[in-house]
Amino acid sequence: MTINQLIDMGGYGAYIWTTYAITLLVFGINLFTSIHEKRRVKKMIQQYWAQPSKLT
Amino acid sequence: MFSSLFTIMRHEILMTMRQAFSWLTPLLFFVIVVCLFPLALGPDTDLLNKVAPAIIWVAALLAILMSIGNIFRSDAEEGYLDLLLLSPVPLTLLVLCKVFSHWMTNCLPLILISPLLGLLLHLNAHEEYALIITLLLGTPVLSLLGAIGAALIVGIRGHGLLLPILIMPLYIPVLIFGTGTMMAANANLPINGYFAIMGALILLSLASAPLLTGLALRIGVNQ
Amino acid sequence: MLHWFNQKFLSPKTFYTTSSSLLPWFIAAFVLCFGYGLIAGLFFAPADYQQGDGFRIIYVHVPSAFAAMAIYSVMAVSAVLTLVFRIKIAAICMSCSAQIGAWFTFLALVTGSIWGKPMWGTWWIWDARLTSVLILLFLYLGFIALQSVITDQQNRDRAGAIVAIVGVINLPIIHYSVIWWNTLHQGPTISQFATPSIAPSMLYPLLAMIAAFLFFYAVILILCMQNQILLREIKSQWTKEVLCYDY
Amino acid sequence: MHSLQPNKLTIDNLAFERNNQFLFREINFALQAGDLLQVRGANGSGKSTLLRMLAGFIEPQGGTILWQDKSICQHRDAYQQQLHYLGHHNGIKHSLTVYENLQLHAALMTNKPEPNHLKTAIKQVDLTHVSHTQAIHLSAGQLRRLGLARLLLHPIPLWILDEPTTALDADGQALLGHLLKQHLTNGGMAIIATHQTLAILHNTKTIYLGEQHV
Repeated sequence: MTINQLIDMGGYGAYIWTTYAITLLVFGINLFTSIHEKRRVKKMIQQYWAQPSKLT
Repeated sequence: MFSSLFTIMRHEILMTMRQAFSWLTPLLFFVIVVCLFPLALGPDTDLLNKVAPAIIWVAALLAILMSIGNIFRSDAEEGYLDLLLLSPVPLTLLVLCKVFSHWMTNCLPLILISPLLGLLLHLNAHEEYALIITLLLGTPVLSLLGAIGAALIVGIRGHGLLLPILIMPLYIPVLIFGTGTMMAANANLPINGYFAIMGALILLSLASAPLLTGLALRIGVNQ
Repeated sequence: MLHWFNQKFLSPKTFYTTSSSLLPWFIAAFVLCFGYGLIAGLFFAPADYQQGDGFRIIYVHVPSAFAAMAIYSVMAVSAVLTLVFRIKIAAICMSCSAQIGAWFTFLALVTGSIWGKPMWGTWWIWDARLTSVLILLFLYLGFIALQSVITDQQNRDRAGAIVAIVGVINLPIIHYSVIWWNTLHQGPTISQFATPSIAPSMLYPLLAMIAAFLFFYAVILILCMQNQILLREIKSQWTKEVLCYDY
Repeated sequence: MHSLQPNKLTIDNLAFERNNQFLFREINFALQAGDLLQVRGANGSGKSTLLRMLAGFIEPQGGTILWQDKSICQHRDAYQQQLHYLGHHNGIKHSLTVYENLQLHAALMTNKPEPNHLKTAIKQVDLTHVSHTQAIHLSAGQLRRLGLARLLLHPIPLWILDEPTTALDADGQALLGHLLKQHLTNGGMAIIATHQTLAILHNTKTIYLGEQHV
């Protein structure tokens, strides 16, 4: 079994690899946005507590 | 209680009748959309007869969607919604009242004119019968479901196209059974079973929609 | 009693700390399941006797469609908890789930469509399953659209809850009417999953992938909910303390 | 108008926040039969929000509203039947006539609308000459009077009026004062958001919203 056969997947290679690539892309987008969002929120909270007068 | 419900309903219908545009616009919209299709598809009798159910149903759906979005709008703007919420009459019943008067003034005209449009699209007598019955059974469901969406967006400014996005997916069963019945009529198959299914849809939406609409209205006035 | 339970276990702070400690486990479970499913599905599962290697798309299509449906039911349950018991984190869970659910639904549609090309020779076919998934996407998008235009937090939660409940009541009706519509119109009768008994070597990777998708959902859900909780509780002292220990 | 039952409204530590900022907080007062509460404050200080909260439309984020010593969260429907709310908009349908509007309002209160009763209410607010005119042709002041007429249809203990004096002329304001006095002496209570000081009535309490008056 060669690498080429693996990539070709019996003629369906293009479809299969696109599908898996899109899946990974969607997973990546989800992960990236939530981690990015976390950083943003963290910064916001730091700024909030850095304000001089916080009574509450 | 029932006398006050009756009074409220009478006044609702009175209000709509006084503003002719509010019930004429959906009707005209319906007629014009249906008339656009022969112009787009060509005057082929067989083709028109085949797609007639789809045309009429989609047009009716859009017309109702257009009018139902405003069912609580003026109430909210005039502060009348607050009075509905404060009333000792259960909100569910008041909503039902409003939806019923909306149906009387906005859907019934569509149903009454639909046989005429059916003629334009070469429907035979049996299909016309199926058309009227399915519209009679289907439009209340559309009104009831639409009211939920209208209540949800009542306090939101510039909602424009939000209502169709919210409500259209819920209209799909009615659309499927409405057109399905007419296709069965077209093929001379028995259609009473379909009527029963659409009747079931009415009962289900009657049981759930007014309650949820009331809930949504209580949220809506907060905004 | 319920109130006490709510305070004790479902308070945003407790949820935040508990979920933080659970997060690594979910990530590990996801990596394990996903790794096994991916390798076994792509390379070790035997080719289907009808569809050849093309069937390997099943390992992302089915799990994403399944997860999308499951997430909608999670949303519906959270909606009830939001509306009836006013549990804060249920509302947060609902709006976070909607985003992930919409992504999974989108994924199911795209993979289904790509699968359709070699199998049916066309990118899209109005078969019952794909159509249902498409409508599910509309339901998700409607929910997200509504929530995005409401500014007040509490109203956003409750309005979203109502939409989710209406959606879940209608979903079975929509689903069966679509199936009925499909048979009525005598469309293509090729069912994607008609194989009555699936070989274990094909099935295990599928189950692993389904588990992987659900674990991924859990991971993203926790991350998203933590963000939302921090934003909502920005004024509480604990948000400041919690962030000191965080990564 | 017959006398009303003795009633009691207690507000304890009421707070409202939006987007993590308090619009108001620590609002405390108690009202008994015959009491009038004036809510004063600058634009945007949360007067309308407070009134809508007191009418049960908005849930408080902190504190409690007690009617007859029962929290209105649990007994909202019963409580809301005990109050008249007159907001910025008067709740008047523009395509109905003055008379029809009152008919509708009476129906909403499950009152049997007796023609004479409605006519008396219209006369009291001095709208008899326009009683069969559609509300869309009325002036803002006349609409407000029509809104006031609604309060007279049915004796209800608590009136919540949001800036009732806007758009009213001198006569109208006098009328409002008169109606309020009548309501209070009958054992009613009223909460009013206002910019102006009304003709001083006995048992008037005032709370100020916003920072500048504290």
